[in-house]
Amino acid sequence: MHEEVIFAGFGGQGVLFAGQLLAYTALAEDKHVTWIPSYGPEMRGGTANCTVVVSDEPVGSPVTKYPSIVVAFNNPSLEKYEDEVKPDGLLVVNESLVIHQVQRDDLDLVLVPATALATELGETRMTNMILFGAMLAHRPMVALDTAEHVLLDKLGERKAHLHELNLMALRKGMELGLAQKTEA
Amino acid sequence: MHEEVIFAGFGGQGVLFAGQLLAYTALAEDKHVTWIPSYGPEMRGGTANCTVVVSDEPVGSPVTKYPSIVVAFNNPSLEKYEDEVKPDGLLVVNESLVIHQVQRDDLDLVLVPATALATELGETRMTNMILFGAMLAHRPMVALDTAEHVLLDKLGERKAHLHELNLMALRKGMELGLAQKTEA
Amino acid sequence: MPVELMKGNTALAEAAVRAGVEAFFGYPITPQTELLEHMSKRMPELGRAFVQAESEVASINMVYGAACTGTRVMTSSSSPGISLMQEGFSYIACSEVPCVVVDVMRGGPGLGNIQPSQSDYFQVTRSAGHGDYHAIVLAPSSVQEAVDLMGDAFDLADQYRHLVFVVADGLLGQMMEPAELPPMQPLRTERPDWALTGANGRDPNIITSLELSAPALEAVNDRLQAKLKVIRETEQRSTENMTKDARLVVVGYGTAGRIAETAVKQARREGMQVGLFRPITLWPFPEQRLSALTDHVEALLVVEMNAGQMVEDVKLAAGGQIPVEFYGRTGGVVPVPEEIYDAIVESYEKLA
Amino acid sequence: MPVELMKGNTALAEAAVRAGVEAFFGYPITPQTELLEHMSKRMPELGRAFVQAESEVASINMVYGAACTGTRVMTSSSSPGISLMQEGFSYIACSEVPCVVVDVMRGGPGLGNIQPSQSDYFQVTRSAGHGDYHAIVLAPSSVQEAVDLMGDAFDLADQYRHLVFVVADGLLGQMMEPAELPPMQPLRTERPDWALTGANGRDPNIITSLELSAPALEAVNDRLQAKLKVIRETEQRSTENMTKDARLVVVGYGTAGRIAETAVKQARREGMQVGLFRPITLWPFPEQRLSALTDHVEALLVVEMNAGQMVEDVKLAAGGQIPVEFYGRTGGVVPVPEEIYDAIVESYEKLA
Amino acid sequence: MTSAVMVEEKVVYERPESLADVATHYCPGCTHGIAHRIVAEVLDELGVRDRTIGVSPVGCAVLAYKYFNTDGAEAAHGRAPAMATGIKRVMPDHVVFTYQGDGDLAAIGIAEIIHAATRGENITTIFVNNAIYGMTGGQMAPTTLIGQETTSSPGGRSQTLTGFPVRMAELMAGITGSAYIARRSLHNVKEINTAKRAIKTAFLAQLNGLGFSMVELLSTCPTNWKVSPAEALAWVESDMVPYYPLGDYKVAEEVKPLMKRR
Amino acid sequence: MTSAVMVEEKVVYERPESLADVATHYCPGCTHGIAHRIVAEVLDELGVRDRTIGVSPVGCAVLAYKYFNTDGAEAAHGRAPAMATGIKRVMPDHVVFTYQGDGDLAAIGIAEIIHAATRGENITTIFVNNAIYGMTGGQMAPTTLIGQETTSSPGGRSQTLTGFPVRMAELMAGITGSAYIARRSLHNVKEINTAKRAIKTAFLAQLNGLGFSMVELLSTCPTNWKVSPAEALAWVESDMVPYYPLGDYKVAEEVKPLMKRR
Amino acid sequence: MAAKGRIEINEERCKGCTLCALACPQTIIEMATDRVNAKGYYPALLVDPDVKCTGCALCAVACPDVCITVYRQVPSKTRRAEAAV
Amino acid sequence: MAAKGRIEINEERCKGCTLCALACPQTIIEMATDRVNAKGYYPALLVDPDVKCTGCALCAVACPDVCITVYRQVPSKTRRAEAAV
Ligand SMILES: Cc1ncc(C[n+]2csc(CCOP(=O)(O)OP(=O)(O)O)c2C)c(N)n1
Ligand SMILES: Cc1ncc(C[n+]2csc(CCOP(=O)(O)OP(=O)(O)O)c2C)c(N)n1
Ligand code: SF4
Ligand code: SF4
Ligand code: SF4
Ligand code: SF4
Ligand code: SF4
Ligand code: SF4
Ligand SMILES: [Mg+2]
Ligand SMILES: [Mg+2]
Repeated sequence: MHEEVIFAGFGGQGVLFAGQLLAYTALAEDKHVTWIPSYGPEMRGGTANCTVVVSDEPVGSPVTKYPSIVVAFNNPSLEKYEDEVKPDGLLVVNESLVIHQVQRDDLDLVLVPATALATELGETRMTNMILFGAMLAHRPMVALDTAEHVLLDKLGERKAHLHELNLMALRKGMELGLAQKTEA
Repeated sequence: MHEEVIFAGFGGQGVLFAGQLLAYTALAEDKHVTWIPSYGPEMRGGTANCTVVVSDEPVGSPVTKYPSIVVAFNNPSLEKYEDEVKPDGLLVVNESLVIHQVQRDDLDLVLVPATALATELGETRMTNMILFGAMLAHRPMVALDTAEHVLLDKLGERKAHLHELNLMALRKGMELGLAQKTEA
Repeated sequence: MPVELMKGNTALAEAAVRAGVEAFFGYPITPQTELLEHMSKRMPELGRAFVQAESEVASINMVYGAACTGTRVMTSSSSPGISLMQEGFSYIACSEVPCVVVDVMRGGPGLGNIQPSQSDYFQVTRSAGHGDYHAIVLAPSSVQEAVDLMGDAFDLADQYRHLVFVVADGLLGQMMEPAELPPMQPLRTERPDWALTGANGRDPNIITSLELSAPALEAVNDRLQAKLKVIRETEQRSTENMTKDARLVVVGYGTAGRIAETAVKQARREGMQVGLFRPITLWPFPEQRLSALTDHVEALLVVEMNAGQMVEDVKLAAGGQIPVEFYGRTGGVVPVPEEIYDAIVESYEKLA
Repeated sequence: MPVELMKGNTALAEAAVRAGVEAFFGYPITPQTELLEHMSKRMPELGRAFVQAESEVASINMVYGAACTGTRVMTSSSSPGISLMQEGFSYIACSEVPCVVVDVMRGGPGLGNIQPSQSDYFQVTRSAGHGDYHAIVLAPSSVQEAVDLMGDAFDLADQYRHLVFVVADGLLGQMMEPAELPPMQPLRTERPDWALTGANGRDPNIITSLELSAPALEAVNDRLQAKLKVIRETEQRSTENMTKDARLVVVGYGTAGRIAETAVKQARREGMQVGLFRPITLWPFPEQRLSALTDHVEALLVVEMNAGQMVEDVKLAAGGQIPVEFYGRTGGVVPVPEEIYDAIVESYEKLA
Repeated sequence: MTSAVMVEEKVVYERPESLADVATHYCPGCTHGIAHRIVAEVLDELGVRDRTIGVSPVGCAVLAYKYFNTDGAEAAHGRAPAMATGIKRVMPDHVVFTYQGDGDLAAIGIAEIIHAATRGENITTIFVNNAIYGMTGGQMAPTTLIGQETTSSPGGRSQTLTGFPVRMAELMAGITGSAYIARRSLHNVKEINTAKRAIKTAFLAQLNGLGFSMVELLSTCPTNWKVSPAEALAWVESDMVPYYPLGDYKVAEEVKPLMKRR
Repeated sequence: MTSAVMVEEKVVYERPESLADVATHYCPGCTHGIAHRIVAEVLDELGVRDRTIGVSPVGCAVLAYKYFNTDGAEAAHGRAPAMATGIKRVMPDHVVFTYQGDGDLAAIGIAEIIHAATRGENITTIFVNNAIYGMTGGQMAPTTLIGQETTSSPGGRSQTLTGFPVRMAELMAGITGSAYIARRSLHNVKEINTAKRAIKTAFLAQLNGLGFSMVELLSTCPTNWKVSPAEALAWVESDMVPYYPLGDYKVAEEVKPLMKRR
Repeated sequence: MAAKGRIEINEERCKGCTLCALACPQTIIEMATDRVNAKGYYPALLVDPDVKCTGCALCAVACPDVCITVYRQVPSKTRRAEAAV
Repeated sequence: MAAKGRIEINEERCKGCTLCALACPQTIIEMATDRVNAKGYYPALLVDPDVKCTGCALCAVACPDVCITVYRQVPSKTRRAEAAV
């Protein structure tokens, strides 16, 4: 197993955390893993991306030109990365915030109205967990179980009130992802 | 002709000027020449040395380990340079300020009580010209005539009152030098 | 110690803490800022010294001062900041006080950008400042290696009373990767006998880089060069992969080295006899090992995140025996394995 | 113009004045002080700009500013001061503004002393600052050549919009020697179109070394490297003496080169087939000519007033074809012809 | 009274010509944008845009040269005053200004700014004090207030370990070569207008060859202060102004008439 | 009244222990030597020689580490306060002082001295202002007086081209972190004694952990001023003191009792 | 009676910082809640412009991003208006 | 009556700067004219020491080169003198 995942979206959408969750989970499962943010201009700014490489082998390059998985949190990210995904790769899209129509037909495409669902759940910030779940449904690089465990651990006591919500979002994403998988 | 001359003494004895006079005179006679002070510690200090190389050929090294001529203005300089003078080289010593006994017998040695004579002339600062003259007597690298000409030129109008005295000192040195030459 | 997921910058910082660093002086600059930030928290909480200096010039001179007292001390910065420290480095090297400097290199020249780069190679390996000397330069290629080399850096600094660089690039600094930290070392309580500790019951100690007379300064240089010779002979480090039967060997350090490894493996899968040589010490450059390789290797391909700097050392080590090719990216562009693979194929096809 | 007896430092200054330098910014440091002092008198009296800056860091950034306006501008310093200018150099090189820097090298590392040295070779030729670039480096060996190269330095700077060093050492700076000055050049009245002159009737001009995106900064680097390639191919300069039938060639620049010449002549007198190769450009290093010499020359002997820096370039140029020996003095010790002669004899005796 | 009078619509506020018509990279609510705008307005009012050269700092305003519609240069961190000196000495008839943050001016660049003033360098400095290193992600600046949390003073700035926040306007006012030194704030419209007047005085001092002028502007960094833009303005007023009092700190005699003229 | 009283001879003045028994390289009549001696006397009186670390500057006092009978380090030009900071932070119980000239402290090193004071660094600085760069042969310093001839201000320092001499004591006094800032002179015995008392206060401030202290000493450079040592003293009194008034510029509350105690 | 004004907000430049709203004495500026611009910000909107805006320009002065152009109705000076034709 | 004193000048260290002479209220220090020390300086000399020197130490305080040691005659405290034996 060797996956090169790019999470991409606006700042504030929990993009980096989604990537870190994957990285920590991979570590918990004793996999080789790297996480790296694309740290842009020195100043604050619009976009937030990170790349996670999960592998059974030691990771050579922590960056990639042709990711095997892209999780696009918004429209600009989708536009930027659609063409880069490896053939037969996975493209997870936050349907709520995109207008761009995906052109490629050689991909495993998952469309999730994550922000809308998250808002329904009462917390827009759950967008990232929903997308994460959907991704995992299609590429079970790590077990949902481990991810949940790590998630609660990372949220910690201080965010105990958000534990349940996060888990719900994660599972919801998984569910939606699986649903689309059967369809595809 | 190729002479490597070191003038050495205390600061304030006109050591550097003596060297420059030789350099300017050599230039006036279209010889190749370099002049370089041994610029010591960045701070003011006791000793002042310079090296002048006069040659019919382009000058390679402007510094020398084994000078062909040393003009020692004081005792420490004599002590420092006695051993360095090339065999058969010239050693001009300001007798007034040295106690050290010259050991070498393979040198052309000229002892001039320059400071005493200069004081007699009414201006201790003429020490350098006396020694210069003595040197020239033994190593006529340049013509006395040219040297006198250059000397007046360098002193300039501003020091017109010193013209005569300088010339006197120069000639006195020459005279003493020649005298010793005949003896030797 | 458990394996943790750590950012390179933070790992470097914490590794230094555990190696017993007693003082950190630094100035913020991306992409090394997390290192300084980690120190700003850890050092005071351990009762050790942390000062955010007014500039890199001040940082390195604070380091110089603290180093004179024989304590373990460090700073960290990135390329423009490293430029500002050049005078300080030169003083430190001449005075023979030990210290460690981390350079998380970024795109240059000038203000450039904050993307990963290796374009300070010349600056750190040749003479980081005026005068004749080389600093010891260690180049990790993973977070774990960064942690390990950080400890070594302090040991080497102490052993040789010398300036030691640990050079990373923005990628290694910003990347999170699992690594195991060493246990916390107790702080040294003894000070070396040359250190400034107050002339109590002994003659005054003096730390200086001034020698007014040329012969005296030459003696200082001779001592320094003799020390460097020992280091050059004993401290060369590198690692190799699949070089035994390799016809082409890729030479890369740090991030470029690890990315090249992926490309090399790919090439092996395609049946090419390719290997990887990764210098760990950039100075002393591992010329002994590399030049030994030229016995059976037919060509070298140097991969750097710059316009070609280490390639000179590789050429010097190869001594004209075999061709040395170069592939580099500049301005903060990180080469991906695919393009290094292409460069490998190109070089490989040229082999007789 | 009549031949005058001039101190190297003063000659460098006056040559710059005659080449039309419009602004001088500098900070005192021995052994280059007379250069600054001459400027402090001449520039104001000609109505040009002279500022004694608060530091070398400020000097080079003042130079940078004035250079942005397309005027001829310079600074001068010595080794520790050159170290402090590294960041500025890197900005200037990346921004491609022309300027000239004189380095009258002194003994190092650290504060060292003020005696003559050539130990900034790496610092000026490799990358004077972080990032990928080389400055053009000119190394005169006599006062006359210093005068001539000073004019060339400004022309090269303008032609390539690049940073140009003129490197001397304390000996050349302090020495008086006859030289002929060029006539006074009129000041340029036109400004290049990239210069900052006010956005009057045109779009704003901008001078920067910042490119936030890696590909954009790589494009800047590509442009810079392309320019450097042209310089490398067209601007190599050196001079030779008695190399035609030479079995051993001594390689030395600046003061070391001229002293070596005396030794070489001596060796010839003793019947040895020895020649002298004196690089005038240190970067680009005159590798074309030198490597051509390896066709018939059997060995090279590098003489430097340092612990061995140019010797790397000589080795690279020799490409392993013939042995390269080294003789160096450090700490401000100036080698005398006699000892270089001895080194020649030693190398010569090794010839097959 | 119902209008038989004709009315026409007049533009009472629009983008100044000296400000390029591009989006800035500043965070929402960051008052760097306001500082830019009022400087541009002053350049417009003085009619000097086409002979002005701006020098940008290293800091969040690093791209200021793209935002001002004038010739511009990007200085090394802290060295803008040196660069401006270089420019001004060869272009004495041009208007030269630096735009600098508190890290840039009060930390690494304090030598250059003090010596520019000491020399009486005839340039103008706009000094944006936001009590933090914005660009590098919120580390402590020399101007960070005691107790203020930053990424390099995690428990809040400690006086014991780091000393006191430096008051630059006061320090610069003590230098003989300075002609006009003032501190203003950007935390509300009234202060913005006062700030603009000070900036105009500063440039007028330069145009009249009176020497060094500097206006310190208290500014926000909502991102690194980790508050909303509105809260940031409030914090300037409640916490910064008391430690950094607003006012004119140095007004050379020859500058006074320039202040009245407006 | 003719003495049946026994008399014995007492040494009333001899070399202080903190001053090494070696000849200095200073020029005849240079008051650097006096500054050294009174610092050494204070170290003796305070009994701290064996836990003192001195930091020498680049300048004529570059070899000060050889003259003080204490541990010592040689800093890079202007960076003594940074170096001293590094030392003090790891050796908080030691007495750390810098000895710096006006080129060193007021030109290239102004950032380091100001920030040492700003941080309230608990060190002492002896600042020897001789209005010139002595070591490099007499160039203009930031403290050179208007009209003063130097090798880099050949017609006399011009205010138009170079601005005004910087008054460091005044400048440093404005910094909150400084505990004791004074200016004294060495031009006669009375002033030398006053200077010594100020130096003692400065070190006492450090010993009591009160923060940064600095004593500026007006000093001579007969060599580069091109006058005799005696004329040099007279010039200090006639020309320097009026521009650089003597006195205490900053005395923190906690420092006051230390001044009385002597 | 207060002067009558109008503002135009460049929504694409707007970063939704709320400072204009804070500055408006008429409190007639609000942030959109239903849409974001291309940069992802909720832009400022003029609420009820015809009634209350006085064209005082305080909002424009407060805006860090120069998004606001302000217009005010003034009695037309006929001469000038004609001359302008 | 003024106290009675005496000074010793380290002639080899003396640089002949005259500052001690300038400082001496008794004007009893002069520069040698007949000899230079090893460094080439005319050293300071105490003229007529037995008569006028008060041991005030002003010369020593003024000397930049710490060449002067000053002694003063004081009434001996017999006790202490004895103890010292
Ligand atoms: C020599 C150097 N050191 C450090 C940096 C990193 N750096 C960039 S901006 C900055 C601080 C900016 O803070 P400030 O001047 O207050 O501006 P702000 O971003 O707050 O507007 C620093 C330290 C650099 N680019 N160059
Ligand atoms: C970086 C650097 N720049 C310049 C110099 C040269 N330099 C040595 S001493 C000095 C000035 C000394 O003047 P000051 O500090 O006033 O001391 P003084 O000699 O007058 O006591 C300078 C510029 C140097 N050694 N290092
Ligand atoms: S980081 Fe702070 S100073 Fe920088 S643009 Fe954002 S809010 Fe403004
Ligand atoms: S040059 Fe001046 S400051 Fe230096 S030792 Fe001589 S008199 Fe003193
Ligand atoms: S012009 Fe005045 S009233 Fe109109 S929206 Fe702006 S602030 Fe409000
Ligand atoms: S102040 Fe400007 S940027 Fe902020 S919300 Fe209003 S219009 Fe938008
Ligand atoms: S001790 Fe007093 S009286 Fe005696 S020589 Fe010295 S100054 Fe003169
Ligand atoms: S003051 Fe000291 S050095 Fe000067 S003349 Fe007197 S004894 Fe000699
Ligand atoms: Mg700031
Ligand atoms: Mg001085």
